[in-house]
Amino acid sequence: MSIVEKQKKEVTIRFAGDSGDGIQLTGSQFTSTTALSGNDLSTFPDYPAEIRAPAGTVAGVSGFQIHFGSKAIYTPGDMCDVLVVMNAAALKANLKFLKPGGIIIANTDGFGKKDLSLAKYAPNESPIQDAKASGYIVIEIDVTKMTRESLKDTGLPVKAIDRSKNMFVLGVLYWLFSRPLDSTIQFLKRKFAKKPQIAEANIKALNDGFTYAIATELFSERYTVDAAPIDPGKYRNITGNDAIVLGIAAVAKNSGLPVFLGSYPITPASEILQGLSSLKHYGVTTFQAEDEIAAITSAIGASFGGSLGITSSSGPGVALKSEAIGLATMLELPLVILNVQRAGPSTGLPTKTEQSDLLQAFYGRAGEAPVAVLSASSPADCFEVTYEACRIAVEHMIPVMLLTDGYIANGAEPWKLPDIPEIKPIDPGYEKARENGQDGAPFLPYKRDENLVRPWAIPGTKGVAHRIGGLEKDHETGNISYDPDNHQMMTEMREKKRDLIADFIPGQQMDEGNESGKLLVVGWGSTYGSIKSAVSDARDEGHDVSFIHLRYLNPFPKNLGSILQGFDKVLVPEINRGQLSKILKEKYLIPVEGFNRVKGIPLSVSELKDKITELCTT
Amino acid sequence: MSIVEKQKKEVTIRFAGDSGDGIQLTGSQFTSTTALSGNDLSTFPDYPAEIRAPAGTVAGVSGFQIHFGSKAIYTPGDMCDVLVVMNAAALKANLKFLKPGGIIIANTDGFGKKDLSLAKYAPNESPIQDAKASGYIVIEIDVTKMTRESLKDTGLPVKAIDRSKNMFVLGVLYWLFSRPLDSTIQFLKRKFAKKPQIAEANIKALNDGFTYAIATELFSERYTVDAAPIDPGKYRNITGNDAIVLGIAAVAKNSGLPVFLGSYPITPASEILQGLSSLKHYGVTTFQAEDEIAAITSAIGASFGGSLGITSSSGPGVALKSEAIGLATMLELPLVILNVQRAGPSTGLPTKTEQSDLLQAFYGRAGEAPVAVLSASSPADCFEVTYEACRIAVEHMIPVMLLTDGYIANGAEPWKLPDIPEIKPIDPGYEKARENGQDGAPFLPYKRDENLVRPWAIPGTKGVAHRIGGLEKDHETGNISYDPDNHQMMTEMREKKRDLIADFIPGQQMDEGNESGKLLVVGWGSTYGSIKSAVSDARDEGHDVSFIHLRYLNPFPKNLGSILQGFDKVLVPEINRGQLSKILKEKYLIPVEGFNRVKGIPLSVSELKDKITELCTT
Amino acid sequence: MSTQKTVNGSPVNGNLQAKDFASDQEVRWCPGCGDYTILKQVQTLMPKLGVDPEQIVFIAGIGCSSRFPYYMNTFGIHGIHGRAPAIATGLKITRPELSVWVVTGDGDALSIGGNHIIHLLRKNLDINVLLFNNEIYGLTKGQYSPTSPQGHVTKTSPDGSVDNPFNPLSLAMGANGSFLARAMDRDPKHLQSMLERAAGHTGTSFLEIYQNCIVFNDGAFSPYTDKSVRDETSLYLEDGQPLLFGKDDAFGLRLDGFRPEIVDLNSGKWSRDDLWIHDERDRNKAWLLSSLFDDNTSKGKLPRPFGVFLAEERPTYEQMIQDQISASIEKHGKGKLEDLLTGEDTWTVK
Amino acid sequence: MSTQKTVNGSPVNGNLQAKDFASDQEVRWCPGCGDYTILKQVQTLMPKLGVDPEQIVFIAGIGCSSRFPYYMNTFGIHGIHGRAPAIATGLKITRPELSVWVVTGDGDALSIGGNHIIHLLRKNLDINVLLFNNEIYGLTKGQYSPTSPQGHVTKTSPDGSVDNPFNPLSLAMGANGSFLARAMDRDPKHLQSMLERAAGHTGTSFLEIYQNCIVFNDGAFSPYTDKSVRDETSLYLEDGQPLLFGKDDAFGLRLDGFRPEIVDLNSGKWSRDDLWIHDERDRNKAWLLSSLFDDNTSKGKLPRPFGVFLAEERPTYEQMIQDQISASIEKHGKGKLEDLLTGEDTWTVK
Ligand SMILES: Cc1ncc(C[n+]2csc(CCOP(=O)(O)OP(=O)(O)O)c2C)c(N)n1
Ligand SMILES: Cc1ncc(C[n+]2csc(CCOP(=O)(O)OP(=O)(O)O)c2C)c(N)n1
Ligand code: SF4
Ligand code: SF4
Ligand SMILES: [Mg+2]
Ligand SMILES: [Mg+2]
Repeated sequence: MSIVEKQKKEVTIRFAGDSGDGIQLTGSQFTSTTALSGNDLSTFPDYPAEIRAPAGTVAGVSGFQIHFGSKAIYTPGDMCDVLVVMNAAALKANLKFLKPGGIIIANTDGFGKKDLSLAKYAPNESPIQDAKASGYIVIEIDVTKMTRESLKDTGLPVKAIDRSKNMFVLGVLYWLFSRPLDSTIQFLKRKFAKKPQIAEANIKALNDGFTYAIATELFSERYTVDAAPIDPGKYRNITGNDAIVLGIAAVAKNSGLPVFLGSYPITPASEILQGLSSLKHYGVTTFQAEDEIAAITSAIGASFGGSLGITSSSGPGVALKSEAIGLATMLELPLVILNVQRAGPSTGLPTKTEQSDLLQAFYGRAGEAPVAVLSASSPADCFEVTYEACRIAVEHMIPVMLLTDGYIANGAEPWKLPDIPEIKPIDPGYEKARENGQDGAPFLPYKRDENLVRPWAIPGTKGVAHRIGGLEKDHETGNISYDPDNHQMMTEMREKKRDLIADFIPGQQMDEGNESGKLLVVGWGSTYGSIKSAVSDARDEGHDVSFIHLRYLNPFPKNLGSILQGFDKVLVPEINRGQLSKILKEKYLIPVEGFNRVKGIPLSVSELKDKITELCTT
Repeated sequence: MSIVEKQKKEVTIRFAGDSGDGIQLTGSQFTSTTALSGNDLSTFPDYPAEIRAPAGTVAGVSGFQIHFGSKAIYTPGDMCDVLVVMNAAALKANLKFLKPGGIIIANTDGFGKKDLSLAKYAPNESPIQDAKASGYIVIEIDVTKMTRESLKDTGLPVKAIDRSKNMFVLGVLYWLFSRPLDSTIQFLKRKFAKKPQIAEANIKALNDGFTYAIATELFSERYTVDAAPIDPGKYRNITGNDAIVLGIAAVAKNSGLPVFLGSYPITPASEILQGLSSLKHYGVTTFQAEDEIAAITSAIGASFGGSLGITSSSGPGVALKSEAIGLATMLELPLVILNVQRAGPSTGLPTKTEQSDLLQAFYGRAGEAPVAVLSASSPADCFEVTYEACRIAVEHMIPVMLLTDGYIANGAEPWKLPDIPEIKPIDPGYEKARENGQDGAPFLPYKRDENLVRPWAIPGTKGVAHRIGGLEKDHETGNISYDPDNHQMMTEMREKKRDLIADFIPGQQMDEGNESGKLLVVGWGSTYGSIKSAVSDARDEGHDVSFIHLRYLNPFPKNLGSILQGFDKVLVPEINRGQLSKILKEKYLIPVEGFNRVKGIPLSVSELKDKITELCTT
Repeated sequence: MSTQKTVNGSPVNGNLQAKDFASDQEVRWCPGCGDYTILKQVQTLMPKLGVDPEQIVFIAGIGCSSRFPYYMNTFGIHGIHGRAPAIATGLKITRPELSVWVVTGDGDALSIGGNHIIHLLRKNLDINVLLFNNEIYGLTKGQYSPTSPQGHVTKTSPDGSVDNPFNPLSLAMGANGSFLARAMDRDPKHLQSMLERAAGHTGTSFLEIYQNCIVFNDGAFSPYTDKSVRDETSLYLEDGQPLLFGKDDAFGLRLDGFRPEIVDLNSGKWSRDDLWIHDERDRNKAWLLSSLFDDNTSKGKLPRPFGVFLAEERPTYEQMIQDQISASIEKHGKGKLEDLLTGEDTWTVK
Repeated sequence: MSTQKTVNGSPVNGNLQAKDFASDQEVRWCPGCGDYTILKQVQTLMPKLGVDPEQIVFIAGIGCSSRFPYYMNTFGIHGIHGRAPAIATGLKITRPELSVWVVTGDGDALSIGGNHIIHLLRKNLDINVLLFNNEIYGLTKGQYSPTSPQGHVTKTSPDGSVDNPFNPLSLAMGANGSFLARAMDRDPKHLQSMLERAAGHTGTSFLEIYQNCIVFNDGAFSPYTDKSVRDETSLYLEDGQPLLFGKDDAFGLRLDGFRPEIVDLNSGKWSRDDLWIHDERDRNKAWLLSSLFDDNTSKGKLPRPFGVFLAEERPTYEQMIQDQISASIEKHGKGKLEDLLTGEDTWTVK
């Protein structure tokens, strides 16, 4: 029987297996090869909960999903076309993600009695048969047997041989999607440079998997996915947390502005502290504090000393920082607060994603304590937004809250490397020393410039010694002032200063569609991919829908109001109960339709598309 | 020359002197006498900053203002008719509060060279002459000399004699306002029961002050203020913090529900912890925790054990409680958070008042963490609102935030004692024990009743042992659940449960005016008095303005929306930058005019009245 | 059969067994984690307390260790990070009759929760604190903790931690703790006896338990747990007994002034009578014991003590509060609401 | 004349004087408050540091004591309650060359700030901590603090506090502090020398200063400050010297094993050679000294020591971080941004 070659515009594959099966590595290798083949892509790892659950159990299943295509790709995909499962638990946990009639590649060796019971299948159940029965195409491979077969002459112990199972499967998939093996082969050589025998074994398993697929005519079809129209340049794959790390390093290195990160580990933000802790030679100093309060206050101390103080955490940790953020608004020092949001409230679902800290970012402090708020829309976007947050904090002497979330923090996508000379350095503009005699006027630490920004006068600078604190201060000298009018004035100043940032950020661009029309979809943060896909699908179907995605949340771009006026309806999709909706309603007094899900997962593109078409057709 | 007797509808007197001059006692005595004479009244103490400043300096001045009349009185008054100053600093600090042409009663002995310089008057200045020149009526009395004269035969040491100066002045004022001396005489006898000689001396000074006023014809006019129409009953004077203390004691005593207060001292909330710490025999246990986080988490622990956990603080302390409030929303245990607001942000102006923690109360937590929010409108109102907050917390198993502020916390007003049998007990409704055999069904800690309230099952109860925590929980068993749909459901439940409280609170009443018309003024919290006065003044002038004052802020009373719809304009006066305005706009999508001042002081009635008339006439 | 004796998972009176105290929740620690042994030992202890499960409350913060309450068929709170001691304090003050346990980790108790722990210790509520010390942040996947040794390479200390670690027992001494003890997951028998002692002590019992995090800090305590070396490196304290260690108790500790020194009992130079005799009531000696904290990887170093360092009776916080309540009722009688509301100064309007 | 030597309040190099370090702000403590003397002594110390005022930073939390920075003509932060040590840590790590001082109170440092203090002490940054201990919350007008004696009647403890107080120096020992000392406002000369010692120590200097709150806790330390009794109640420590106290040093302390005992040197029974000789480097003796903490109101009780309890050199946290930074530059060279952004795995789209 001959194999049908099929062209596909886009494909989603989900790899799933036990934590020990090397799923993440398999996924990242498939990703690199796919990227090299010029496809656009988006990936998402689906780890088990915080800690290792017993092998073979559903709780212990690790997953990796990749969505790639010859067209622009914005999300890892709701459902997958191909599901690779290394054991029964993996099938149990992931079948729900497979499209009807989709392909299952199953390692039959992972479906023994013990595996089935560990996966909590009933003794009489045989999931593979059931899957076939319900119309899925199931490709059964005894991966263990085949791998052992393939490597029997390597002289390696069985344990070592079994570790190559994932490469055998990868080989099969490379054949299925007509992919070259060389990039993975190069990778294996690099990775096991010191253990050539292991390298060889893995490479052989990879090759044999590939040939096995041909020889045994496992599949009736074989697919090709052409390169996507991607703008030229050098690319790498990057997660959101890594992009933040690089963004901060760029600030330190590019601006010669020392950066201090005070942080306390918390899921899903820990990778930021971890990543920066090995960049000492880039001018970044990290401090693992005793708690979140020490983390942020140490950052404030560092900012007082002339470094850019940054603190990173997630919702519960940011809640603990509330009082200190209030202090920072009073001191008017640069400070960046990174909140990698997770599903709340309280401990909530630490490994799941949510956007429900927006109102906390706006209002979660005692008194009138205005801060700037930004958000990142994708893993790669984190680099630029982080740099922006730092710029605003320094140029406007204000705390800036940057919101990302677990989804983009751990998710990865191709990132076009920036042209470094293009990155504008950030000027700390420290107050100059006042030498003896010269300029008798006293230094006024709270005398503001035309943008209401006060000077940054750091210890060690002659003639500018001053004291600041959390008590209300005189509008020029900074001394304690109980004067009623001064308090009124300072309160307005702090607010105005934050609002004036609007003069230093770009106007809002349309992401899809016209400046006016029937429906405008407004998004922020990690939902960009889902919304973008849903909107473009709807537009492909000819619906009159436009889309803007907000990076700057407080202040908003100046032209946001006028854009909103231009539409009959406004739809705001969020992974919360309607927090941006609230803010838009209050600020612009316009009715807003919300599309809100709090399930700890990204918004479903298809669900959202249905909502859009519904609004466009009523 | 004969003295003219004048009738007055209302009078405001401000007593001011050095911290050592016994100003607060003088004020409170004048208050009791005034109350006994049947006037309505409102008072406010104006202490110096947190700690004692040097004697004779402006920073060391202590003040007390009383506003009383034959009509209903709602505020201590913007400006005073009579200013009593015991020294130069007192004049310096308080002249700005005196109405043009008002009366100054000055203790000339407090205006010596030293006093003037301590008060930072220029050496050549003579403030008393200047005051006369600028049209004030100045009554000069060498109080020290007169008091020493009056008590020279008591054989008391001069130091002791001088301590009676305030009584001499009080005598003068009693004459000026045609007041009887007996209540103060009785008080002095009680207070100095153990020191009859001191009692006698003070009483003599009081009498001599009174007669001195007659004899020397100090004044050309004498005033009488008739009794006000006050509904009959037994009254006492009370501050907001004391009223909260009594409200909590009432819950414990009246409901047989043990109350636990976990608190950490902070201005202006400390009196609550202090007051309750001596009510052990009322079933209230207080715990001065190591910090605010321990304060609230200890309260949560107590609530788990079956007590009503309460925690009290002010803005910065409440900010620290944010994370724990999130936990309480997840545990769904009763909890009351008392926030006696002060001027912020950060340390701000600790002794000054503000309403700027409303948005923190609504949104100051990570994730979707709905809590109920109430507010008190006056010192006396604190009693009932506190009881309400406790009722809602227990009956709905939810954290309730109660907002008051420094102004009503320290301010005092007459309070009509409640009829105790009328106070409805709060039923904890603990889950019953499940005895051996009976009812095999497992206990479901998160199975809700029709109001979405879960059972309160406390340790020591057989058959209902269970574990709860901050992780998302299964909607019935309460076990950890990562199920997406369960998280969606529980998130909505927690919100719905809070919103359903609206079914158990009274509808919003009009405080002034019709259900519809040109202008509606909407207030909340401590601004009640100022708004009430401004509105009734405007109405007296025939303006079409109505007034509602919100006690229940989240959820709002069900009929609020329809009331708002009935008016052309809505004005929201607040001591913040427009926080309730934001919420009303977002919720009802109506334009709202704000009247916002953040000067650390109550809203000015006259300013507000001007704003109202402006809106009514345009 | 114990299932017959239980209703809705809550056993009725009568002789309970360890398994009656296991909840229906699947235990979710990594295979081989030291937490399993500790859980088993605690469940084994429970019946000995002689109280019904519903009289027992386990309170934890956040961490792998802090998942503990979910696995106990008693009342329990899985709180927020570091705050378990404060939650427990509020509960114990208001419900003194309950048996209250705090389960916490080295990060939970000594990093974010440091303030609550030291205040609990000084206040001395009758609460049993089980500190699972694995010298790492487990739940967050391997950052160094306040007990990680200096130089420890972790995800957040790629060049080795520069932090000088806490010595938990010394910190607890400084905070005026009344009961201080140390045990380890790998010696369940001794752990069991320490748990009994902790439960028996009236006042805050602080039990540090060395616990192996097999995934992120495997072998942290092998110097004390490896059969090959443990005799030389660990010393078991017995009240009133000399400090002995080594194979067949070949070695002992004596005090030369304030300097503890190792003596060889087979050298003939020293006899047991020369040795340091352990006295659980001596705070100063307890301090010395707690400061036996050198790294024991190299030979000839002072051994690490296990057992009860200090057991001092002192009034509990909740008892003193109860006494004040009774005293105040004695003095004023049960408060009358009317009197309270009326206060001192009232007037009547007709 | 010093005014001529100063520009905008910041003196130029050359011999500075105490008053050059006084800010233009009016000092706002209650008349007679102990804080005044301490302020004066600190200002007197400043010129001896030999650094320009702009190289000095005072950081405080909230409290009467914490107003301190406003009165110093240096850089300063009046932070939030309890967090001064953490603010100072961030500053010192990034600006190791600065002279950093933390001024705090017994509530600020030991109640809400307890966690930050103990972590600062163990990390041993080169920061000087001045703890103004008045055994009360002054700024909030008189509630008991973690150092208030048990039974102390205050606004929040009408029936007497049931809290067993912290012994600040013992707590600091438990937290592994490297420099521990005690002084009092009423002995300015000794206070001055203690301030010098604190400033001189490399590492975290923890100086507890008994400070009289004349308004809310007057006389809290009179047992050690009243001329009539102080000779019998306070003992001044001198490195290498025997522990002497009493009028004309009539009494001494000797150690019988671990029990300190008072001996009468005039009894003829004991001579100075029998006495406990102070050794600032001996942690264990320092512990014993810190535990001399009985109430001294009654006679025959052990005296309260003043002076330097412990002075131990140990690498500072910021130095170790600096070393790691240099090492990492050694190893990788100054990082190239391009390399970092590129990472390991890239591809090019044409
Ligand atoms: C407020 C807050 N900050 C941080 C975290 C993240 N976090 C959870 S557990 C933990 C540390 C766990 O270490 P440990 O207490 O030693 O427990 P272990 O997992 O080692 O048993 C951290 C940092 C959190 N859940 N909440
Ligand atoms: C977060 C927070 N909680 C509480 C307070 C109120 N407060 C200010 S100072 C203080 C205690 C002061 O005592 P201490 O530290 O001993 O300083 P002292 O006034 O005695 O010098 C308290 C409770 C605050 N300002 N901030
Ligand atoms: S991570 Fe470590 S401590 Fe946590 S469960 Fe796994 S082995 Fe145990
Ligand atoms: S309250 Fe006490 S500590 Fe504060 S300034 Fe006054 S005397 Fe000093
Ligand atoms: Mg740990
Ligand atoms: Mg104090």
